Amino acid sequence: MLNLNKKKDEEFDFNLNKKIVEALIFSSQEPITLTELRKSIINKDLLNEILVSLEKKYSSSGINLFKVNDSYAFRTSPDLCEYLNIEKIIPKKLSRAATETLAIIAYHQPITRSEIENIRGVSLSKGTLDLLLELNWIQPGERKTTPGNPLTWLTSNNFLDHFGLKNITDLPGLDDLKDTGLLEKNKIIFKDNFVE
Amino acid sequence: MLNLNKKKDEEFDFNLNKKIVEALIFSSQEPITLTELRKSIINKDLLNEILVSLEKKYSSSGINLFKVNDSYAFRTSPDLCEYLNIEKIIPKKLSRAATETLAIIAYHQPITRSEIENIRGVSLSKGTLDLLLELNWIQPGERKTTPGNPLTWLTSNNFLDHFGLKNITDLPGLDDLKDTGLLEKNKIIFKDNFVE
Amino acid sequence: MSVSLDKNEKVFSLALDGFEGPIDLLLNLAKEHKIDISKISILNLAEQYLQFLEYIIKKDIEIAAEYLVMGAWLAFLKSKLLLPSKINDDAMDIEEMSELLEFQMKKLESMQKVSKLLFKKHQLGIHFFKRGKAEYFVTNQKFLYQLSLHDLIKSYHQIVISENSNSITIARSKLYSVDEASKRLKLLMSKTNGWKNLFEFIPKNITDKLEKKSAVASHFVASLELVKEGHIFLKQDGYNKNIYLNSKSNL
Repeated sequence: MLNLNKKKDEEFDFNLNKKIVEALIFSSQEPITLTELRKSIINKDLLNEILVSLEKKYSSSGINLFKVNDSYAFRTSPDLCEYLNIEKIIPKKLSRAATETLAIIAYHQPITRSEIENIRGVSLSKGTLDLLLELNWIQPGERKTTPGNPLTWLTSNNFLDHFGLKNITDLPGLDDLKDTGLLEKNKIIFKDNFVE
Repeated sequence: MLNLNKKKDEEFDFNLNKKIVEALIFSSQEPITLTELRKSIINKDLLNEILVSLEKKYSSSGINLFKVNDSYAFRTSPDLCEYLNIEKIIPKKLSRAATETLAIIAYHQPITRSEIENIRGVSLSKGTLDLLLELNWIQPGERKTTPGNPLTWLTSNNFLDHFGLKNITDLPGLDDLKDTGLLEKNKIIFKDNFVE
Repeated sequence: MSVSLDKNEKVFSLALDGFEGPIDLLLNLAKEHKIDISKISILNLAEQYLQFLEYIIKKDIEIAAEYLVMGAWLAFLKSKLLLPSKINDDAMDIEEMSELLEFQMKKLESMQKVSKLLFKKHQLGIHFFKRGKAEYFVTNQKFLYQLSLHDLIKSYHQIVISENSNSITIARSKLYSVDEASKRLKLLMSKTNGWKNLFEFIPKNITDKLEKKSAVASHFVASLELVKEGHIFLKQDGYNKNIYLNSKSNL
């Protein structure tokens, strides 16, 4: 009876420590070293056994436990490479020009290229609209009837999806956010200061 | 013999698709929508069954499958929070105005700015909505059809993800509040009623 | 109501930092006396609140403004409660008003409670964690560029702000420039003979007082300039007397 209890305790101990190791490897940004893992678990002696057990657990999963030198990391299983085209893509921040252009199109659509340039006060490089088009955030609208028949730009449905909006009119306007701090102005107004 | 082969094929099919779903959810830091998952797997009909099976597989692991509205993500098990010695990003402590405003939006959504102000009895201070928007905890909903077409606010999926909620009905204490009628919005002391 | 002024002072000075608004304050006053909101005496509460208002008005009029509407409302409620009920013929009767106030307080209290409940929950990045490093598939290309709604709105608002501050149009000045006056004087002097009063050269069509003054000033400055350049002579018989101009070629 005593033995049974002891065995249960040991099992619980092993499982808890295993869960901790699993969670640590999962949440670590870089492959995590044995030293670090040992530091974080309660029962240090179990570490090797735990790692063997984890490797086995994940061996037939979509994710495998990989060992790099003395560090461990979870990575997508190489078996899946024909189904999931894994690429090293580094997430990027959209450039300021692209963000501003997208914002202007969103708030002023339909709008022509030269109207965008007027608002931003600089000319638009060709790549900016191309990038937004490639990201499927904008789409061409109708041509204007003004001379030269310039093309107008609109935001796409994908744009609404990305920002979780139902309609383009649900985009918060200046009035909706006027006291939010976003619109802190330091506007100086020049006037004829001569008073009699 | 033929039947056995068919069964084996089916099993293989299920396991392969399960591995793909597992890898897709595991690889992403943010929750992945059902739509996206469906796009990536070969046998679309299996998706629901696969998700149930994955949830079970990970239920006693150091990592659990979390559901956020119609999206899925792997997160470390909340049971382990006292053991994980991970660099935590402790957010700036939110002001009382911000936490109350967040709660009001969460429990009353969709709700307009002036409705929030009515409940708190003070006007929203500068930066409150902006901060919640920056944290990506709130998002604009549809505009009301009442005069002025005020914008409504909702909580975002990121809010649910942050607090480990499956969906908005999962909010703590929601049922009690509903039963006591405290979530009704139409009664207002100030502004409209207090005229003269 | 047995609240000593001393205690009031303490509670109320705390109130300035701690309370967000009138309902919040009422709620705290009620709690201070450990009263169930549903059994609250609106009359007592109104009295306390008005006491607070009196105190706060002396201290900080700006903060007091936030609390004034509620104060007025409570004063009204108080007077109604003190008066015999038969006179009560208002559209919204007194019970309804008390109920409304009670509801509003309960509502705010419930929101304060749940906001605490919410933040007691396990939070991502503090109690549980996401995967440390994402892997990217070609199929989830949309994750390539991360742009939040907040980024987008902020960007637009910055454009609007800078647009507003850049495109300030400076109103055309109504003032008569020295340059203008100088050109005018040269032209007129070439067509005149003998000494002429400076005032005769001021344009007659100016009605605006300020503009007229500026025209006189600039014509005078222009005349000095023309003397310096050797085009004309100036003379003035004495202090505060008229100033006369004569063209050099006419002498």
